[in-house]
Parts: sequence; C-alpha cells; structure tokens
Amino acid sequence: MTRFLLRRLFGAAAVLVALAALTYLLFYAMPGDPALLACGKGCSADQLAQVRHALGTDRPLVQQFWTFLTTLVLGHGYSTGPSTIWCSAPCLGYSYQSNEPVTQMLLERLPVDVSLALGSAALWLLIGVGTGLFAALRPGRRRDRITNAVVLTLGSTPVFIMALLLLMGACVWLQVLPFPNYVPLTEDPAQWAQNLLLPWLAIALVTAAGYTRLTRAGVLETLNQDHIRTLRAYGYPERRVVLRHAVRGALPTVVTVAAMDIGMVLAGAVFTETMFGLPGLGKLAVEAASTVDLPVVCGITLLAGALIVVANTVADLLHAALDPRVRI
Amino acid sequence: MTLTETHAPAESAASPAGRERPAGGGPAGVLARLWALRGGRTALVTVAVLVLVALTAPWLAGLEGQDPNTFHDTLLNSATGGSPDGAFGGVSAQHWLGVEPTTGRDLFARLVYGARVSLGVAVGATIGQLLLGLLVGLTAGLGSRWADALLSRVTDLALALPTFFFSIALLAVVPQSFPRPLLLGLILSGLGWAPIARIVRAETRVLREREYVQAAVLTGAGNWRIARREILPGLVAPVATYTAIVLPQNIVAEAGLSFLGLGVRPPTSSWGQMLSTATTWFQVDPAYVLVPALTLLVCVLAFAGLGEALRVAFDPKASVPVRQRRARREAARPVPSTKDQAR
Amino acid sequence: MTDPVLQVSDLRVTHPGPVTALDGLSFELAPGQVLGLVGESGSGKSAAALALLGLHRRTPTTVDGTILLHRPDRPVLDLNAASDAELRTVRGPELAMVFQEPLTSLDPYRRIGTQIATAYRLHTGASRAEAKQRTAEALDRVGIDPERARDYPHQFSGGMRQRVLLAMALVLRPRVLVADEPTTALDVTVQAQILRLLDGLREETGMALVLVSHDVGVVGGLADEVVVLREGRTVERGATARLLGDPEHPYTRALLDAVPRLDAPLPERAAPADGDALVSVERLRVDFGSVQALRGVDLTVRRGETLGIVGESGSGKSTLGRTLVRLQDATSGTVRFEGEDLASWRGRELRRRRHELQMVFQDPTSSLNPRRLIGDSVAEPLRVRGGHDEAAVRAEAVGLLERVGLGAAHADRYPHQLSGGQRQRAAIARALILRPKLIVCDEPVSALDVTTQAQVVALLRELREEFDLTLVFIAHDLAVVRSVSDRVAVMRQGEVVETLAAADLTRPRQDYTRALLEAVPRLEAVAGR
Amino acid sequence: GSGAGSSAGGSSDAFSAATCQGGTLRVLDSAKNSKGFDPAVLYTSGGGAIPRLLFRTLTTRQSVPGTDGTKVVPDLATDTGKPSENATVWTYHLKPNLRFADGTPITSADIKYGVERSFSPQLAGGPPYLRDWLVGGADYQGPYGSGNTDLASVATPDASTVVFHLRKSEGDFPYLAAETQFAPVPKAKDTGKEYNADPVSSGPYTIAGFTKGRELDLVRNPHWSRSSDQQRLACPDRIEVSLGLSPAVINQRLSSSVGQDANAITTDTSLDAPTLAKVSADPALKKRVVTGKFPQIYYLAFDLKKAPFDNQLVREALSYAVDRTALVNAEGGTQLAVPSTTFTPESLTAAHQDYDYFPAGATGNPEKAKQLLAQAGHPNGITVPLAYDTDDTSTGAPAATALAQAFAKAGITLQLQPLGDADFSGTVNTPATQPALSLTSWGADWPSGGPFLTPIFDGRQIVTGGGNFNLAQYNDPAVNAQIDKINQITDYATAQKQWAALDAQLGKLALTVPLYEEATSVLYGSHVKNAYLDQWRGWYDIASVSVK
Ligand SMILES: Nc1ncnc2c1ncn2[C@@H]1O[C@H](COP(=O)(O)OP(=O)(O)OP(=O)(O)O)[C@@H](O)[C@H]1O
Ligand SMILES: Nc1ncnc2c1ncn2[C@@H]1O[C@H](COP(=O)(O)OP(=O)(O)OP(=O)(O)O)[C@@H](O)[C@H]1O
Ligand SMILES: [Mg+2]
Ligand SMILES: [Mg+2]
Repeated sequence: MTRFLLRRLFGAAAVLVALAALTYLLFYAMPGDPALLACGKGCSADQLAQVRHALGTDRPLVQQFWTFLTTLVLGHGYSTGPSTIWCSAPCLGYSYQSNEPVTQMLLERLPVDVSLALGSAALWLLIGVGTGLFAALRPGRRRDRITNAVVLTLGSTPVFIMALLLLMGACVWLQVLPFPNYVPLTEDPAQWAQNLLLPWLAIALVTAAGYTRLTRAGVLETLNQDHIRTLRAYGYPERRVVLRHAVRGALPTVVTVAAMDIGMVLAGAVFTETMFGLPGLGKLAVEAASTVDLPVVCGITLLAGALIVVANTVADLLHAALDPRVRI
Repeated sequence: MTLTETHAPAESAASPAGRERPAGGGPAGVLARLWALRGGRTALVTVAVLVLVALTAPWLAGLEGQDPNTFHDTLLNSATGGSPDGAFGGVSAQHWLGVEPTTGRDLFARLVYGARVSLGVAVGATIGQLLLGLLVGLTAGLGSRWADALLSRVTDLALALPTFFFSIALLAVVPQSFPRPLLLGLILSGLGWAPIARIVRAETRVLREREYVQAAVLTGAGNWRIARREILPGLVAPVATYTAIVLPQNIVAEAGLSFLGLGVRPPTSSWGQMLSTATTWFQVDPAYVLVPALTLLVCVLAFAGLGEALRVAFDPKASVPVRQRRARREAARPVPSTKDQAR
Repeated sequence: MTDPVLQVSDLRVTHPGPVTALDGLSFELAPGQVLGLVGESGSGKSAAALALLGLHRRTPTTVDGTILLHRPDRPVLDLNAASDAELRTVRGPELAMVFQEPLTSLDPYRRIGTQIATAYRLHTGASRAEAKQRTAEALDRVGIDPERARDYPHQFSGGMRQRVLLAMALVLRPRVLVADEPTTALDVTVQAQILRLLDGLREETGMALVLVSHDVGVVGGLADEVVVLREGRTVERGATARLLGDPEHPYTRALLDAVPRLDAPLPERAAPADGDALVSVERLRVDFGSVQALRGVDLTVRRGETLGIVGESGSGKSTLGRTLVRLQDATSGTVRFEGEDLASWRGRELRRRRHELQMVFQDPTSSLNPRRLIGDSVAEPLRVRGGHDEAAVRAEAVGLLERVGLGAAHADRYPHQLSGGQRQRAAIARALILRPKLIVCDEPVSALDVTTQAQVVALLRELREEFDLTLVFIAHDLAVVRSVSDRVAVMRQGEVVETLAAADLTRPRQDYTRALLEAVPRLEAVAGR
Repeated sequence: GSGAGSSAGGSSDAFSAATCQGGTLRVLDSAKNSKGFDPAVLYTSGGGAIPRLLFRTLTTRQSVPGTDGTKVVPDLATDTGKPSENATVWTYHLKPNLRFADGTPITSADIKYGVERSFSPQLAGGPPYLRDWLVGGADYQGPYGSGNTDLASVATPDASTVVFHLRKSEGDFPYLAAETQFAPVPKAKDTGKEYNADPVSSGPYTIAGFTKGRELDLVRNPHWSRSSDQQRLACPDRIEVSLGLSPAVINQRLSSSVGQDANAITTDTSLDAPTLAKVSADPALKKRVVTGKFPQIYYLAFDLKKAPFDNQLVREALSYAVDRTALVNAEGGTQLAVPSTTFTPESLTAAHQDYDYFPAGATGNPEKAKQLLAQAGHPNGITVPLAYDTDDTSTGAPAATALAQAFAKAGITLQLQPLGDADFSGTVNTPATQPALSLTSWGADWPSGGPFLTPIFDGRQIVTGGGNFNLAQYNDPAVNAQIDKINQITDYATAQKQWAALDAQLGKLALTVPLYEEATSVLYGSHVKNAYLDQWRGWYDIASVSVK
C-alpha cells in the first residue's frame, strides 16, 4: 500500500512535470503577446519592453519554465511595486492579467467544481445505478429495451444541448427555476442547491447513461457467474441474490469509474460552466487561454492533471478496497 | 485403433468448446448479424442517409435552388434584431428550413453543407485516432519490455491530459491559414488516441498469450507478420466496436469546439457552428436552434446505436483468459467514460 | 432397500434450440446411498444435476419429469412442480450441491465464514453466535482451520475451496448432496482427499449422494449404483461392481477400455535408451517476478525418445516445456539443443531455426486461430518459411491433415466447426509440417474425453515412429504419461524429483511419486469388488 | 441623437434627487473585472461606471441626460483647469475639506502620486496620453524603481494645487483629467499590484467585499458628502454588483425583473439581437428599454503601404462596394447599429460633419466598384486578405462574412483571416505584421474629435513596435500641422468644428471605409428610476440611478 502510493506519487510527479512542460511549450508557441494585452491600448515599444520584463516573458523559454518549477516547489517573491510579497509553495505564480496569485485564483474556483462534481455524481449514480438495476432485473424485456433506448439517447446528447434544453425548459418555458447564478454553499445552502440543480442535471443526465450500462452489464454478468448458482442452490431468495450479491459484483467497477469521472468534472467542466455561467475552473481555463495568461493556464492544466491522477489513484485504491482479490 | 475411426461418440460438434462461437465468417457475417438486429438496421440506415446527405450536399442544395453563403437581406426584419420574416424562421418553398437570422442565409443549404464538415472531421479524426492507437498499442503490446514501459507511460500522460482544454489551446496556436477542418481532425486524433492504444495494448497482451499466437512464434514468423496475421484480426471486433463509440464522440467534440467558436472558419458551416450562433435565438426562432440540434442528436444517436449493435454483433462474451495480474487489472479497469464527452 | 429419499423418473432437460441435454433419466436413491452418474463431455450430466435442484428455473431451459423428495413427517414434494418458495426451503437443508468449479463457486466478495453462516441462518433463523459456532465446527470437520473463516475465497486453493463448499453443505445437514464433478479441477492427491471426505460425511450423516463425474475411476470408488449417460440417454444402469466388471452395453465397454491404466501392459518398443542427448538442461531457473517457477532443473532428452513429464498443477511443467522450445527465456542455467546453447540464438538466427522445435498445446480451442481455415492454419508455417509454391504448400497441408486422420474436407472448415479431438489433430499436423526435431506436447489430451484421448495418444505414438520425432510429453495423468513415454520425469514445485523408466513408474524411489501413484483412483480394484 | 433623456422617462417621473436615497441597487454585469479597480490600470472613458463611484478625479463628465452630458465639469478641482497661453501648462486647485474613505485629507500630492504610479510597468494598461503629453513622460518609470522616482512635470506648489507641464499644446487636457489616473492615491496605502482589490476610495462608495470575477459589494463612504460633489447623486445605500454573468442571463433577468432583479441594471450588457426581437414584440418590456450611443466607428482600415491599397481608386472601389444594410443586419438590426459614411460618427455630435463621397447606397454599388477597379488596372477583380477579431462580438465573423458577400459581387474576393483577441491586436497594431485590410473599430476616449482623429491620422503617431493605430500609415506634414493647431484651441465648440472639417477633408482620400456605428439598447429593472444613458459614454450613470 505504502509502496503503491509512493510509486504512484512518483509517477504522478513525472506526469505532471511533463504536462507542465507541454503546456508551457504549447502556449509559448501561441500567437499573441501577454505583455501587449496587459499593456493595453496605445502601448509604446519601450513600455512594452518594460512590461515584458516585469512579467518575466523576456527571458528564454527554458529559464521561464525552470522558474515556474522552482516557484512551485520553493515559492517565490513578487514585486507589487512598492513592496515584495512572498508567494509560498505550492506557488503557481502570478497571473499576467489579473495581478493575483494563481494558487488563490484556483482555490477560489475549486469550490464551484467540487459542488458541481459531488452533486452531479450523486445524481448520476442515483439515476444510473437505479435504471441499470431496473433494466437488469428483466433483461431483454420491454422495460429493459426502453431503458436502454432512453439511456442511449440521453447519453448521446452533447452536454451543451442538454444544458440548453434544460435552461430553456425550466427557466423560459416553465419558469420553475430562475436562471442559475452560483451561490457558495457557505453563503446559503438552499440557494446553492437551487442554482446548481440544472447544471447537476445536465451533467448527470448525459453521464448517467454510462452507469446504467455498467450497472446493467455488471449485474447481469455477476448473475451469470457460478457463485450466484451456489446462492440459489442454497435457497437464497431471489431479491437477496440480486440486490445484495449481484449488485455487489457490479459495485467495484461502478465505484472505480465514478471516482475517475468525478476527477474529470473536478478538473473543469467547460461546457456546463459556460452554459450556466458558473465561475469554475473550466471557464477560467478558456478565458486564460484566450488572454495568453500563461501562469493561469499552466496552473489549471497542472491542477486538472493532478486531479485526474489523484482520481485514478483513488479509483485504484477503491477498487482494491472493494475487491478483496485485488492487491496493490 | 485405426486413425480413420475418428468420429468417436464424444467428438460431436456440440462439445462444450463448440459453444463459444467466435466472430468468424468475415465482415459479411457481421454485417448480416448487424442487419438482423432491429436497432442495428435502423442505425445503419440512418448513418447511411447522413453520409449520403454529406456526399450530395451541393446537389441537394441545388435541388432547393440555394447555396449556403448567399445573404438574403430582404427576408429579414432589420428593426427586430434581424429576425426572419414569416413563420418558423421564414420557411417557404424557396427556403425549406427557413433562413438564418441576421444574415438570411439558407438553413437547409447550410445544414447539408455542415454535414460534410461535421462528418468529415469526425471520420478523419477517428481514422487518425485508430491509426495512432493501433500503432502505439501494438508496439507496446508486442514490443520489448522497455518499449512497453515507455509507451505505456506516454499513454498514461495522454490520458491525464485535460484533452478538451488542450484542443482549445492548440486551435489557438496553429496559424489560421492552416485548413481548419484538417486541423480539427489532427487535434482530435492527436489527443484522443490514448484510450484506443490502451485497449489495443491490453487486447494484444491477452492475444499474445493465446496459444495460436505462440504457435505462430514457433514457426519463426517475425513480429510484424504476427501483428498483421494473428493479432490484428483478433482486434477487429473490439476496435470496430470502439470505433463506433468514438466516432459520435468526435462529432460531439467538433460540435463542441465549433460551439465555443473555435472550430471552422466562416462562412463554412458545421452543425456545432450553427448551434453556437443559434442558441440565443431559442425564444424568437426555435426552428433555428432545433434544426441543427436535432440533426446532431440524431446523428450521434445513430452512431451510438451502431456501436451498440456492433458490440452485440461481434459477441462481446468472447472469453478473455488473463494470465498476469497486471493484464487482469487493466482489463478490469474500464476506460473512464469521461473521455466520451467533455462536460 | 430402505425408503428412498429421492425418486427421479423420466427426467428430461431441453435447452433452447432445442437441444435435448437429458432424455429420460430415472433412478431412486436411499439414505446413505451413492449414485454415480458417468458419461463423456456433453452427455448431460450437469444438466441432470442442475435439474435436481431446480436450477434451470429462470433460464430458457425446460425440465420435464418428476423429482420426488421424500421427507419424514411431511408430504412428498415434486421438486419439478414445486413453487419457487417451496423449492427455496428445500434447497440447502434437504438438497445441497457441490459444483465442478470450486474456484468460482464462492462469492469472491464475502468472507467464507460469512457465506457459510448466512446459508445456515437463512434456513434455521439461528443467532449470529450460534451460526458462527456451527460454521467453525463444519470447517473443522472438513479439515480447514476455523481461524480462516475470516479469509476470502481467493486466499484458498481449489481443494480448500471445495472443502468450504462441502462445509456449507454440511452445516445444513442435507439429506441429499449432489456433487457435480467435485474433483475434476483438482490434482489427484487432492482429489483423493476430497473423495475420502465425501465418503466420510456420507457415513456420518447418512446423507445420500449423487456423484457426477466423467471419470469412471472416481465414481467407481464411491458409488453403490452407476448410471452411464451418452448424449442424454441412459445407456446402462446397474450396481457398480457389476457394471464395471461386466458391462453389458458396448459403449460402456468402450468407455472402460479407453481409460488409461497404470497396470496396463506397455507396448513393445525398441527403446532408444542410449541415443545421444538432443536436449540437455542444466540448472535451469525461471522466475516470474517473485514466483520461482523452475528452481534448478537438470534434464536430458535423448534423440528419438519420448520423455514424459508429470507433476501437480503449478509444479512448472508448462514453464519447462516452453523454455525447451524457447518461448520462454531462462532466468539462469542453460538449455542446449544439439549441443548449442538455445540462448545464443537471436533475431534472424532464432527465427530461422525455430522450426526445429515445435509445441502442441493443451487447449485445442485456443491453439488454432479462430478466424483462419484449418488448412491455412496448418499451411501457415510453410508460408512463413517461404520458398514453396502455393500448390505445394496446399498439397503438403492436406497430406498431413490426412495423415493425422482428418481430410481435405476439414481443411476448409473453421476451428469451431471441429470437435476438440479433431482440433488437436490439426494442431499436431501444424507442428509436424516443418519436420521439427523436437515436439513438446503440453497436456495435449487433458481437455479431451477418454475415448478421444486414447485415439490421440495412439496417433502420437504412430507419428513418433514415422517422423522420427523426439517428444516431450507433459501431463498430469500418470497413466497417460506412462502409456506413451520411454522415461518419465516427476516434477514438484519447480524441481525434478526423479526420472524413471516408464516401466519402473509403479516402483518409484521417491515418496512423492508414491503418493501421486496412490492417489490415482483404480478401476480394477472396484471392478473386482 | 440618442433620445436618452426622453426614453428614461418611464420611471423617472416619480424621481426626486432630494428623496432618492436608500435601498440596494443591483448591477448585473458580464465583465469580470478580474483586474480589479486600480485607478492606474483602469482604462475608462470619463471615469467609467463603477470606478466613478470609487474615485473622484480632477474633472469629470457632467451627469445630465442629453448633449450636455458630453461636457466636462470640475470634480475634485474647483474648475476644469487653467491653461497657460498655448495650453501647455494646466493648473488645478483642489476643493477644500476633501477626504478619503479612511478619513485622511486629499492633497495635491495624492493626485501627483496617482498620476506617477500609472507610469510603472507593473501597473500598465491605462490610456497612453499622459506618457505622450507630459514633459519627461516618455522615459519615466513610475515611483517604485530605484532610479528617478519623481515626475517633475507634475508639480505641487502647495497642498491644494497641482500643475501639469505638457510638452505640446493640448486643449483637451480637462477631458483627460476625468480619467481615473487623475484620482488621488495615498502613497502610504499603495500596495502596488495588490491595490486593485481594495483601493482607498475618494468617491461616494467604498468596497465592502470583492471577489474578483464574481461579486462586488459597495457601501457608503462616510467621508463623502453630496455638498462637495455636484455630479454624483449616490442614491442607493448599497450597490451589489454581480460580475461575470452571461449576457443571456443578464437580459433574461432584467426582462423578467422579478424579486431583487427589479432593482437591477447592467453597466455593460446591451440587448442582443434575439432579445431585441423578443422585446420589440412586448410593449411592457419595450418601456424599460433605453438606447444610446457611445461614439465608436466600425471601419475597414487600409494599409496604404501595401498594394493594391496604395491606389486610391481601389480604396474608392471598396467604399462603393460595401453593403451597409447587410452589415447592420449582421450586427442585429437597426437598433444595434446605424450605418455611417463618415469616420467621425453622428453620435459625436459636436465633431461630426456629414459627407458621403463614395455613395454606395443602402446595399452597395458593385457596378461602380467594378468600373473603378478596371480603371485601376484590375479588370478581373482583386483578391485581398481581411483580418478580423474573432473574439470581438461585434466586428467578428458576422460582419466579416457580410463584407465578403457584398465584395464578391464587385469582383473583390476577401480571404478571411480570423485572429483571436490577443493575436489581433498584436498583428494588426504592429506595422511589420499588419495585413493590408483589417476590420476594426475606434472609439473616442472623450467626446472630442481630437482623440478620435489623432491616433488614426497623425503621422507622428505611427508606432513601429506595436500598439499602432494609424493603420493607414498615413503621414502628411500638412495634416500633422493642422492637428497641432487645433490642439492649441481651448474653446470646445471652436475646436470641434475644426476637427469636423478635418474629418471631412480626410474623408475624400478614402483612407478608411466607415461602416457603421454601434448603438446600445439596454433594459433596466422595473423599480429603477432616473436610468438614462449619458451621451459621453452611451451607458448608464450609476451615480444617478435610484431604486427608491
Ligand atoms: N445453455 C445451453 N444452451 C444450449 N445447449 C446447451 C446449454 N448448456 C448445455 N448445452 C448442451 O447440452 C448438452 C449437455 O450439457 P451438460 O453441460 O449437461 O454436459 P456434461 O455432461 O455436464 O458435460 P461436461 O462433462 O462437459 O460438463 C451438451 O450437448 C451441451 O452442448
Ligand atoms: N507468465 C507467468 N507469469 C507469472 N507467473 C507464472 C507465469 N507462468 C507461470 N507462472 C507461475 O509459475 C508456476 C509454474 O507454472 P506452470 O504453468 O509451469 O505450471 P504447470 O505445472 O504447467 O501447471 P498446470 O498443470 O496447472 O498447467 C505457477 O506458480 C504459475 O503460477
Ligand atoms: Mg458438466
Ligand atoms: Mg501447464
């Protein structure tokens, strides 16, 4: 276990450094000069050079990248003008555009994605596992086929179309909900839930399909396994066979995939955030990319990559915890 | 006992091993089985129709008498935001699906021309993903321990990439003079090959342990020949099935990027591009939104249905003997469904 | 005969298709009695066993006939007509079952103690503590440390899992136990233990036993009465001693004849005892991570001989065989082929010389590419080598197919259109087509029925002479090995325990070999009973 | 004319400046204000909307509806500035008893410091004029560095007087003095880059809470009083700003106007075409729409250094070929865009003079264009690239495609060259990379012909390093001299007349193709009063709006 975690940690660090390098390279190659943007309208050549120097974008790429890495591990001092402030590790640097420490910007956005991920995960698990079971109980019958068709349709719907339909349906036609406007949980839990309901639904509806299939397939597969025959041979009631034992067989996969999916949503849900105007990481990422805000872009990529890696590790741990046969 | 007396009682074709029927009989057999499935037939026909529409777009638009880029100012009401005059977004005998608000371009023509981009990009991207995925997966699966370790790490890295975000960045990086549809295809394939590589690698590892592959090794066949003659045919089923799954994902990805305004350049139309300008018009001109949205949905659904049907047609229950624990873990760990769709 | 507990008459099982898996089985079973059901693969044994417990319900399979269960103080119950609820109360306390696949028959997610205790509580409503107590007792009875009740199934070997299943049955004290091939997946020594345990339990509790097996020897040692099935039909039924000693039906006789015997006379053969060493193995070690599959094997294979290799599952037989043909690289030690170190063959050289070493695999299903015609599979090695025109290749392939007992007609079939024995013949033809010097046969007949097995063994014997082959014949069945080999190497835990001349196999020097020999069920002993 | 004053009447009849105080105003904005509120970094016109609530400046715009809204009036200063003879030295005196929100008095040193820090590279982003106008401004690096931290051309002879020394005549200086760079910043409280999150207020409100990109809460500044400030009514007790909302959400919320949204306005989100289409059909909603214009011209810019636009005939051909109706429709119809044939748009009333030298009619005159092209030696038409900004919602793809359509009829093939926001400014505003033709826009930083024409047509404004707006690369010494002469005029009306004449004179050369000017149509909540779009900026003046 410790060895597994250490190995994972090591692997993750390597992946993340590679990721950061890739991002740096990519955005370095991007047209558009962050200094020019920061400098604004009517910026003279001299001034531009000064701004470049202030941002540090006048140095060679490798040097910039190295600073980025050392800053991440050791922290870095930033001149605000009259004074220098210390950005302590893990420091992702200072945004070119909004003059804020990137770490802080990300931490401000993360709660949105956490809210989004956890809420939608609860919903999609409920919907997915529920319908999966519903379909698995009578495989091949009409309700199985209908569930299958519905789930396939929902699962194939691009999330922005789903979001659009939900917005128009709930806010424009039926007017049962106001237009979502994110409210932090700490501020007003009821408002928080109400405003996130549609985003949760949008993600959950398009994601649940996968879980319906996983659950259905998992339950059916387990029901076909020999040990289920043993249970039947010892007079276990069918309900118990399905609900306790067959579901148990489908559980590790469902939970593992859920962990990975949650990681993905945590790392930013661009469309959902854009459609519902949620101030999350995904939206920040798109904005930062369009303003060549390299520190922010790198910070998000790293955080997103880290979240995905962590989610994968958690998925493996959960898999091991749920399946006694798997050792790590 | 003489050798010709081989038909001993127990050697009937119904021996237990005979139950496991591999997907033999070649592509014709699969097609026949696909056709036999109700869903498969519907999906296949729909897909065929859509492909046909894309191929004959100029002819179809000509049939209507319109082209996708001509403005029709006279059909718009300039005082009300440039919305089309007439019911259902200006549906008429000249404009079968009405016209686009603020420009008056013909929606039907844009839709059928858009099919070329949407499908073309998706198909191109899928082919790219397949080629890359097969190359990496096969090399990792059949190559030396080092090649495998290296390629597996690269695959891990590719899987950890926030793909969607990277495609946004890449679309911004590459000069605008580079043909956009081609770029979209390249980016989608460059970022999306990893799941295929992983599947191919895992399957290759499993197949490599199959005794018929071992027998082929013993004949002195080289790696390349083994890959081509023994492994690849065994990959047809999982890869074909996965292809049908990623293709609609690529359609959605292209639509998504175009939806965010990063896809094709004007005046080219694609379904995502049409949707992106249409969303705000929902209340005033619902037809404008529904036309591309439903087309996209039907298309994705048809491909998804095809994938589902292919899975059944190829019989997924083919036994998967796994020897090493690593292989088992990888096989047991499904590819996250998130790579399906950027949310 | 006392009053029967189970009366089965005219039992029919039809799978959709329709495939008649069982076509009219009738028998009666008294308490403490053992009924043996034998037959080759696909004869309907499992179909019958599952039907007894109503386990075909909820599947498309239909069951006809009556299965009367007699219970003291309660009305007779026709299990085939009983409601699901009634059936549920009977399953476990009245009728229990032990399955063929011990590895997969337990819930992998639950501790074995819990599984036994739950079954107990389900039917008795006993308290947790009592159930735990009973579970411990039952585990103890089947020879498993009750401490291990907290372990998961995967932490047990196959034999131990079968014991756990027996404990599960035991804790409910059923009046009838149906055991479907309870030992097929186990090593002979373990098989002997399980059979002894079953017999002991029967005596202790007076339960009746339906013992299903393809192995006449296994059934013969335990059963009072035997039913021989063939393609679902009852060929012959009678008291064990009579049926085995003096079978009436020709099929029964053929079945008995095909069973390899340790005391059968060895065929006359000019043993090439002094042939030079074709392969010599020195201090061969093969590790898979921390698993030491081979721990220093020394062995010689002489030119022209057949060397048998026996040993229990996991003893390293296959690994040794694979190393001999260089499908597996040695961790240390050397394998010399005609004096050359196999490890020195590399790249092109290796590929060029591969054809001298061939292998025939255990599983006829996976040893042929399912997507290729048999004829092409057999011809493939020649095509790889190149230098032959297509017609010649084809002629050669068909010729060899004919030689192994198949015909040109089979060349144009896919593997799934052949039976297991036929596939194994095709695999042998493929191995032969390159005229190798050495063929390693890794359990080539283990997956085949006894009658087929006998034919394939005979074929190998013939080919050996004709093609001037040196064979390494791996098997876990001592009798089979003895019947083909000149010498036999006995393996255990990655080491060769001893090497004996085939004729001396019944007179081993090592205790381990003796234990192996003793565990083999003996037909002759029963027949003489 | 914008009709701003009249259309605000819907709710302003019950409005009274005397009793308007109280309540909470909500502002729904799509901008994120992720750069926060640093007076040195902000680039506003006339002090902006929200910044004007926090920062008082030497002068400011006059808060009244109608044309008078384009007048500059004193704010912190007692007058709009005393110019020297040739308008190169400008002197201001501060009103008495001015205080920051923390109670400290506002002195001329705070003004000087505010101007100085806007020169630091760390705080780049503000308007470029100070650097250009002030003596020594070009080399000055702001007060933070180790070198010369004092800008001598800003003098503070006493605590209430500040004197600006310019290196050339600038009659428009009072207009510049309305920008946030002229807001006082107490040196002791300056936190440099961090200042943007919590600046020290000199205006009627101060920041109570600010989450960048999400929300901003403003409460009253206890040290501000109406008696010292004639331009801000500061009616609401509290102003809650939601930032970064999507435009669709803003318009949806304003039109439904339920609950708290009845007290809401927006400072940056115009109605889009579809919402306009909806609003037009609903009389109740229509009443809550105000329209106005910020003087901004959308135009085609030629690079005269590049063929074929070195030839005036070709430029004229393009002027004839343009289809302004299609462009206006692409923008969302007549309520969002008005065709313009002049470079200085009609909405910049004082500096506007009507002309149409190359009449294209409503939908273009391709025949004439073809004829001119043939005359210019291009009988088979021409193919030229057109750069446009994809991220710009108005000049983006719709306008570019509409142009391409119309030009195609005249044998002019446009190769569309879409550029992202960052890319566009980098490419187009750098002469070395500038494409021959670009679709761009220009707005006045204050309502005067000077800032409208000078950066575009003054040859000395050609910047080679980037940030160049004289896209034509037009450099005529005569015109330059003319510009200098007008700059010396300190009388507004006289100066504007001359700017208008200059525009009309330049128009004959077809240095640009003026296309249209943008209009804004904005909704406000049903309880909102005194909501009008001022003529200076074409937007609400939050300081005048009331919810009571
Ligand atoms: N689900 C099924 N559908 C159709 N046919 C089946 C099915 N299961 C078994 N059969 C067929 O029924 C017959 C009897 O099968 P059964 O499993 O009872 O044989 P068996 O004697 O137990 O063989 P083995 O020794 O291989 O276990 C075989 O011909 C088999 O192919
Ligand atoms: N590829 C492999 N990776 C890891 N361990 C292996 C591998 N192949 C074999 N082993 C292990 O090596 C040991 C010997 O295996 P081998 O297959 O040689 O035994 P065997 O005698 O052929 O057994 P069986 O009779 O079951 O076929 C076993 O413990 C097995 O688990
Ligand atoms: Mg069986
Ligand atoms: Mg083996």
